[in-house]
Amino acid sequence: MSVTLAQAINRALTEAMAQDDRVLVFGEDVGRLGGVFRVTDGLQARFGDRRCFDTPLAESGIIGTAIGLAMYGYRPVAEMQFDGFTYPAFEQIVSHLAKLRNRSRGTLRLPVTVRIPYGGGIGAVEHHSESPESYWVHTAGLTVVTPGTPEDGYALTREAIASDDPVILLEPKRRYWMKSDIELPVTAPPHTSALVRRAGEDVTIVCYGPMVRTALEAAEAAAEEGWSLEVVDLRSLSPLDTDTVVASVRRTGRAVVVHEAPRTLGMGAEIAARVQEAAFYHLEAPVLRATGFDTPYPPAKLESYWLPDVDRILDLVERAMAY
Amino acid sequence: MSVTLAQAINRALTEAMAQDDRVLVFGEDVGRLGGVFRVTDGLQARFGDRRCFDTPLAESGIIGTAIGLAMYGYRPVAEMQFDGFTYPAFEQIVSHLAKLRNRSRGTLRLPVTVRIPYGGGIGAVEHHSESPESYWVHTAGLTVVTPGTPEDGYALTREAIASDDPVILLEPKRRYWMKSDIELPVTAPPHTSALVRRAGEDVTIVCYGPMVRTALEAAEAAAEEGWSLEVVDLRSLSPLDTDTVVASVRRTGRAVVVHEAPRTLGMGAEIAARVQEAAFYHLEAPVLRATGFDTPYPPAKLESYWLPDVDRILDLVERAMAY
Amino acid sequence: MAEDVTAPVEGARGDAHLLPPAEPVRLLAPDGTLHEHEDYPVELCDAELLAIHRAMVITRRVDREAINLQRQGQLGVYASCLGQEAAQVASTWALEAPDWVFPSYRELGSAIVREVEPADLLHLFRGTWLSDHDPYEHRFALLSIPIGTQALHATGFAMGARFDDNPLVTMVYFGDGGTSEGDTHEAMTFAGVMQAPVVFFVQNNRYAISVPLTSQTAAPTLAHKAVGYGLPGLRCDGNDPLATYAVTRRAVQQARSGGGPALIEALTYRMEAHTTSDDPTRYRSQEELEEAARTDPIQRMRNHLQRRGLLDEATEDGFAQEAEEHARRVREAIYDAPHGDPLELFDHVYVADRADVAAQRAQLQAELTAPPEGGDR
Amino acid sequence: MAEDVTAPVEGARGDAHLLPPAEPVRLLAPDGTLHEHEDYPVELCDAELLAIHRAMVITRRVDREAINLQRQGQLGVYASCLGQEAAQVASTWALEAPDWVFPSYRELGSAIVREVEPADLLHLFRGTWLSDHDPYEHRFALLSIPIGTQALHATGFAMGARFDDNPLVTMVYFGDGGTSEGDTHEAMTFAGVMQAPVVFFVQNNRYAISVPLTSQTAAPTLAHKAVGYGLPGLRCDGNDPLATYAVTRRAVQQARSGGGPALIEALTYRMEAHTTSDDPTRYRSQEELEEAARTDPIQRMRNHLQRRGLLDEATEDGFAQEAEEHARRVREAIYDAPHGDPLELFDHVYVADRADVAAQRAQLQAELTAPPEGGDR
Ligand SMILES: Cc1ncc(C[n+]2csc(CCOP(=O)(O)OP(=O)(O)O)c2C)c(N)n1
Ligand SMILES: Cc1ncc(C[n+]2csc(CCOP(=O)(O)OP(=O)(O)O)c2C)c(N)n1
Ligand SMILES: [Mg+2]
Ligand SMILES: [Mg+2]
Repeated sequence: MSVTLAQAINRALTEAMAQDDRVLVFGEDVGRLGGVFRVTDGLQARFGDRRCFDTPLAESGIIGTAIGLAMYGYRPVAEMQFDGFTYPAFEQIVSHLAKLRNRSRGTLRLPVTVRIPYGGGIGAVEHHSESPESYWVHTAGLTVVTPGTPEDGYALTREAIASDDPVILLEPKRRYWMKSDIELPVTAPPHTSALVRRAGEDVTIVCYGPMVRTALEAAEAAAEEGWSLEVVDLRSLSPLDTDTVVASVRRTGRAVVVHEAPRTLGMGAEIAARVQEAAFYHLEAPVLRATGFDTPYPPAKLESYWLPDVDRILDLVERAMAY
Repeated sequence: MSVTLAQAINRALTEAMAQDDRVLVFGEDVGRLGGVFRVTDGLQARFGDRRCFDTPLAESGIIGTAIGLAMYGYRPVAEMQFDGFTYPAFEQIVSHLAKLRNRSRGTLRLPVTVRIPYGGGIGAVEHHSESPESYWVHTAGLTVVTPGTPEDGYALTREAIASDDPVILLEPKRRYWMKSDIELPVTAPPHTSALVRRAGEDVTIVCYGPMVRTALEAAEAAAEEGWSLEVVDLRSLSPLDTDTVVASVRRTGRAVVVHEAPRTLGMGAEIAARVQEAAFYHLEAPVLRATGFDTPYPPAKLESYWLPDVDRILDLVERAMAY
Repeated sequence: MAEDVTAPVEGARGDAHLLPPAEPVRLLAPDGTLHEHEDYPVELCDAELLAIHRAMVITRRVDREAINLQRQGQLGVYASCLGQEAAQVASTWALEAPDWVFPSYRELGSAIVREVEPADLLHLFRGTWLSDHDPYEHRFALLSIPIGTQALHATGFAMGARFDDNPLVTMVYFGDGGTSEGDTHEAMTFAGVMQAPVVFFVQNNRYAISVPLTSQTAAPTLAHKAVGYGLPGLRCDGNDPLATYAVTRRAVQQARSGGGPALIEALTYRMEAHTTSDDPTRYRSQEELEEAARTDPIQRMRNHLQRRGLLDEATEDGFAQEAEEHARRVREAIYDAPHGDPLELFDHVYVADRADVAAQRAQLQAELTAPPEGGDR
Repeated sequence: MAEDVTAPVEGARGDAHLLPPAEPVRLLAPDGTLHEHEDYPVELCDAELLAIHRAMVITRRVDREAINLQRQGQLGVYASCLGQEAAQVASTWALEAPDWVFPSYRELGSAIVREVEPADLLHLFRGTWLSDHDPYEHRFALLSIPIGTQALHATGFAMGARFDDNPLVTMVYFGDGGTSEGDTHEAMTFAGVMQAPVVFFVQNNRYAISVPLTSQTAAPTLAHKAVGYGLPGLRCDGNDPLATYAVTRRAVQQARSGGGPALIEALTYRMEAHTTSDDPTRYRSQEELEEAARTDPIQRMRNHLQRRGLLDEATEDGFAQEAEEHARRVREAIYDAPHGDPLELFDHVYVADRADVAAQRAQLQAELTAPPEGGDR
């Protein structure tokens, strides 16, 4: 059947709550309103306001109480309404959510899922289009995943809730309405390893989240120009499935990493560093990065110039091929 | 005369306050106590408690009011008592301090200096040995600098306070007591370009802050083993003086980046990504990284195993030379 | 002797005066009759009374225009202030020219009083740029979207004024939901300790998007929060322009005269959706809306002015025409307004010239001049 | 009708009961005489009274041992609770076994009551590991260093208990400085709204390192902060174990019986430096210290027990011996305690097995077995 990414995540939340009454969903406007993107639609009506509830407007409070609830024995799914509003919760995420288990020598488990609609492309006002993944991936103790398709949206949500480690679930908001025909529930192998979404010979395109679709479009366009692109969807940013990426680059000899986040210390930096180390003799060109710029996220009318698109990817493919 | 890093920064603060009465110094315990590291010692006694004052225990409040004071026309120097306690101020730093000037289309200037004692090696308890530089360097709008010597401590502090952009001044706390013979005041040239602290032919060691001294010791040890290391002190992490680093690597053909911060998305990732792109044909070995591990900062008794040291650097030098 | 450690701490005082009045101050009945209050005199001449009414009328018209522009795809989103005109206009009116306003994202009424070109604010919602007015010219800070954060900026600015022996006052606006954020707490904490001349003005419009006030606090009222900071907590009927003015004026004068900061809770109601993207039918009833409509601040002011014989038809029509004029200007400025130069994205990030910024600027420039995709690469 | 919008908000109630009492509750005079208080009965049998005294005596001795160990280089740093024994021991005594304690970094006295091996806590200060006791076994959470953050964990845990219809109560400790942090505010906000069974216990020891209370708030007392969250604000002489017990007991029982959270301000004094790294002579006078010494909680309890004829020399000596025994155990456990296995750094970061963690673990393993520097590479 045909479902959108938002519907797939909603379905995953519904089933997780139905199967395990320790699963709680809370955040700002997630209850009665069903979330500003309707991802939690129907949960309060079905499970009541002890299982799905609205919190005060305080993000550090949402994560901090989620930690306490997890210590008690619940499996909290906390929503941060938008990427830019995770920042007030930064200390609770970095100093506690990520570190408490290690601090406790393994006696504490924090099965907390933090849902974050992220990224740009929806013409929003400032603070609603951030790509904060580097902040989380640099922080040891967090698992960071992001779906590029409705199917992965469902599977990664179920896996995040089932995980005994805290998981940052980055939901590409501009793809919430992207549809695909899938069979739910998705069973099958864990989705935390990278996936080759399209095979190719000339250049490996490494992407994730909102850029998976863009990369596949670029691969189509490149084909017309005679370039064969292999598209690798990371799906998990921490841990990072370096093996799949390196195996692909060893074949193609070239790589372009694509992400919305600003270039400096974006995921492209880490992937370039790992690939040049692990595939040093296989590289025929440096690993290149098609990313957002090192500026604050732009106003809506200018975001299309800022965000990586097919052209920016193809420019770098061309540069890589020119080596 | 012989001064420690702490004294050099104290001297820079004193002179800046004496020369410009719009310079304010505030934070937790910076007044009467003179700061937990005594870096602000004597400022309140000399300039009074309107120029140097203790704040409530609230880091977001410290940065948020610094922004308001800067809008009014002051040049605030705000102290975050320790690296790990910058996290509660993350939203004010990332969403406002870094972005307000851009948001205002250039009408607002925020000449705010945020002083942060950072890094490990002093046997402290948790949260007092963090290396948060990646969080700031990934955030467009911030200037991020860190001294490796008392002389640079003085100069970078003066330059930070003089800057009309917000500056994150990362002070390597384990080097506060490091002495050197210098003439103060230090006059120009600007210290935001990288500096070759030791010339060499075989491998370029890229370092900054607390690791400058360690890298120089490694160069000494390497010399005995017949390897000639060139040591580049970045001094400024944003902007990053890529040219100086690349010029060095083009000569040596090999590079090892050293920092305390965890490896994944640490500065080493960005430097590796830039160097492999800018010096692709000059590299005889991949850019390697001698860093802290991707774990929470360890307890005091284990930090020596975690922190990069001469041996870890030499291991990677050896690996680089083996290519 | 031994008592001292446990004796009330230094600087402590009796706390009775800290408690907010049981009832919000209201001076105007819905029918416009004035009930004077000795503690809250309304020191406004006839011209000012009319000017306040005028500003509210203009605010409502521009607000409607903004909603229309959004419906026509000219704005990405818009946060209406319908029903909150008195709370905004009358409170900002209580300031003097040198004073500063630190708004959230909903204070169109305050902007009108500060003579900020409304279109300049709407450019934010259109996405032309992130802001488009000079805060120093109007002493009106940039709209602030992260909830509660601007309270600290207003407090720091006021601390600066005090250090500088400058008699200006700052006023910061936030909502009922905003009182839950840690930053709001830290702002009132700093303001109390530093005795900064800042007035914290909460528009309690009963909702934070869909979340009602009962989910934000268990306190009897938001004004009660003042007690924990050593601030006076005041309350007013935020749909009563005269009460709002008188209460705010008192707090502003106290702050200016060195009496320290204050917290004001203005009780009002958000008549429109949270923003144009919101669907309020999911969380509030038609009855509630109709009931709230009966307390409309503009009608109440109109009734009052007519009772006093200050508002004849000609004047009313004049205001209406001015309002139309404002709406027309807004429409002209916003409708199909050009996007601006993408290269400007690199112009304001830093004061300093940076090679890395220049390099990325050059990249975009090259992309802009590159042949269209599919063209010859 | 039109009144409704501006009428007191839903759930509002009269606020008189929210104001803290003008004077902190004190039951024991410094000379140990008991002055009963009808609202705060001391329901403690003789055995319990002695047990509280015993715990305070042990706490003080272990505290001194920890300071000695730090002086001898066996601990990196240590935060003494000298003078705060009653505030900690008597308040924790008011809990039942299933209840949870969420400490900051200074609550040795609470740990003693919860029978946490003191040495296990001291390993944190030695740097052997980041913690070393099982929080579930003792219902005593890990020490929390980032100020104020643990208040949210205690609140979330209490929310969980309430959702689960579990009658347990949580108690969180923080200091006067901790009341300024945004997290403390958000915790009390959540607790009030969710009616979570959590007791916020502030030890007002007059300083945040060098910063006096007057720089933390302009509120008359810290208990006044409760008003802004709809919580009862209670105050007690924190150097009076009986008053501390009675006041805390009342709050705990109210929370357990569904009456919601409470905030308690215990007035005490930090007799030692902030930590062993601190130099208090820079910010407080010898006179102030001597004056505070006169309110010593242990001496006060001793006087009281002797008046009641409960404490003969034999018993007192018994406690002293037990205290020495504790000190000896601590010393044995800490002195030259081995560092532990560096490879453990990789064992607890994630529940899941991760290849990246394994790879870095292998790197360290190789480094550990590598020949010493200068050796054959
Ligand atoms: C820190 C932060 N968290 C969440 C949001 C998303 N958000 C925008 S408005 C809003 C509700 C604000 O309610 P209130 O403070 O009462 O102001 P009102 O909109 O009613 O004027 C929320 C949750 C935000 N802008 N900032
Ligand atoms: C978020 C944060 N900021 C700063 C610090 C550094 N610090 C440690 S203790 C302390 C003072 C705490 O004072 P108080 O809350 O009164 O507790 P006390 O130490 O007096 O028991 C400070 C500033 C910290 N641990 N956490
Ligand atoms: Mg509201
Ligand atoms: Mg204290």
